[in-house]
Amino acid sequence: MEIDIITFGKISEIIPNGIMSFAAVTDTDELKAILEQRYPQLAGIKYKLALNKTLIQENKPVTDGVTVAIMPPFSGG
Amino acid sequence: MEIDIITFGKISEIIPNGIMSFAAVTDTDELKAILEQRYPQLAGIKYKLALNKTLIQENKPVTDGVTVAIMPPFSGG
Amino acid sequence: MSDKKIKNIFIQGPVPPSFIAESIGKHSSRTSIGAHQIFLGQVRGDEVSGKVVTAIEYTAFEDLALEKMHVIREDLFGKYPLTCMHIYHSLGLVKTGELCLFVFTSSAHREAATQACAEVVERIKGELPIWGKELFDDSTHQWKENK
Amino acid sequence: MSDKKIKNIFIQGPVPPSFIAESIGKHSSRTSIGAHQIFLGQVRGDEVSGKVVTAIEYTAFEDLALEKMHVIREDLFGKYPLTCMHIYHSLGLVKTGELCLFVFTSSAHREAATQACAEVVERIKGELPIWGKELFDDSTHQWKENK
Repeated sequence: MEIDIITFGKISEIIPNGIMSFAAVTDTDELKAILEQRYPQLAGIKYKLALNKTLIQENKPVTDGVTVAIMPPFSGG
Repeated sequence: MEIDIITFGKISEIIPNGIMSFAAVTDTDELKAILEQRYPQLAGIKYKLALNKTLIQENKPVTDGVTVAIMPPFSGG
Repeated sequence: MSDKKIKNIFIQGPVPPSFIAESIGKHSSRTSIGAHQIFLGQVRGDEVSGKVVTAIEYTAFEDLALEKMHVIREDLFGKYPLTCMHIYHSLGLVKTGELCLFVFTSSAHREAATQACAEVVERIKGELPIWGKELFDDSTHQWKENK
Repeated sequence: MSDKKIKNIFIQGPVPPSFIAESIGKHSSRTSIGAHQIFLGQVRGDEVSGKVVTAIEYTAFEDLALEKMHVIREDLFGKYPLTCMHIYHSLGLVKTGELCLFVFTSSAHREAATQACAEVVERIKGELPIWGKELFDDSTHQWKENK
């Protein structure tokens, strides 16, 4: 399956933006585990996910073609 | 004795600015009583006095030639 | 005693928005500042028993007000880590919709500027010998009272 | 649903002081306003282990930020009797000493504008997906972190 990954802040220096292929991912917890394996630096960073522009606070199902934003702590203002 | 009276706000519409003559005034409590007799409307207004540009919170001696400011509640800002 | 320079705060007529912009712009060279807090008082067109306020005419016991403002300024610089504090209050006529008070505090982090700004506005309204005469559209007036 | 008009808050580069003056001036026709509260964020020239911040480069997840800002705006209009609220945040490069955030709240009496302004600044910093990259004078950088 394919997931459109968009990254921000310091995570954009670790994981590039773009379509990424996965064998099979059922939910965001699984996606996070796979990403942290592929990009070990991610494991050391606090981050939040948004699915199709909706910020998620807990584990959610992931479907083919979804857009996932990976966001480190905000620092606007 | 003579006292230089300066008035502000709505009190300026009751008591004119200028040198005012008094028989003998020893302190500000006495001055207030005389003024409220001369200008009965003053008795109905909350006001503060300043002696020679110093705001006073309690009874103070009054000397010849002093400047007394009579000030209704502030309404700046 | 050391810093006994009394600054003027009074300006004749309303505070122009362009004056506020200039005042803000002057702070770009102070690179330790991270936060500015600004309070502006604007004359309201209040309706009082069918009459509408068209302007407020401000008078002050200027010498006493400036001395008191100096004390307030010193108090607040002692209490908060401020970089700057600028205060301007109108005298004379300020029409409805125009600005009569401009309070401007700056600090490295926002808490100091924010708290000092609110506190100085409160003290200006409560402690400075300034009076506002509300002028109505029928040429009558009433003296403003701060709540 | 009723009022689902998402306003843009982002401007490219710094907030010019003249823009602030224009924004203030536009409120002179709103004669129910008695108080304006303005918060400005300015980029500090912080020193970090011998290097000095010369600019911050801001990026945002814009769609999400604007939706979140809409929610914050609705929350605050529901909580305080505000007349207006205007928010502007920079994207791209903002040099040290320049302004990156402009928050502007207005109300009849000062309490609402003052409290809403402080609350919206807090929520902007905590809830909007915006990131600041601090650029140093030796061409290195670090990602800003809000405390």
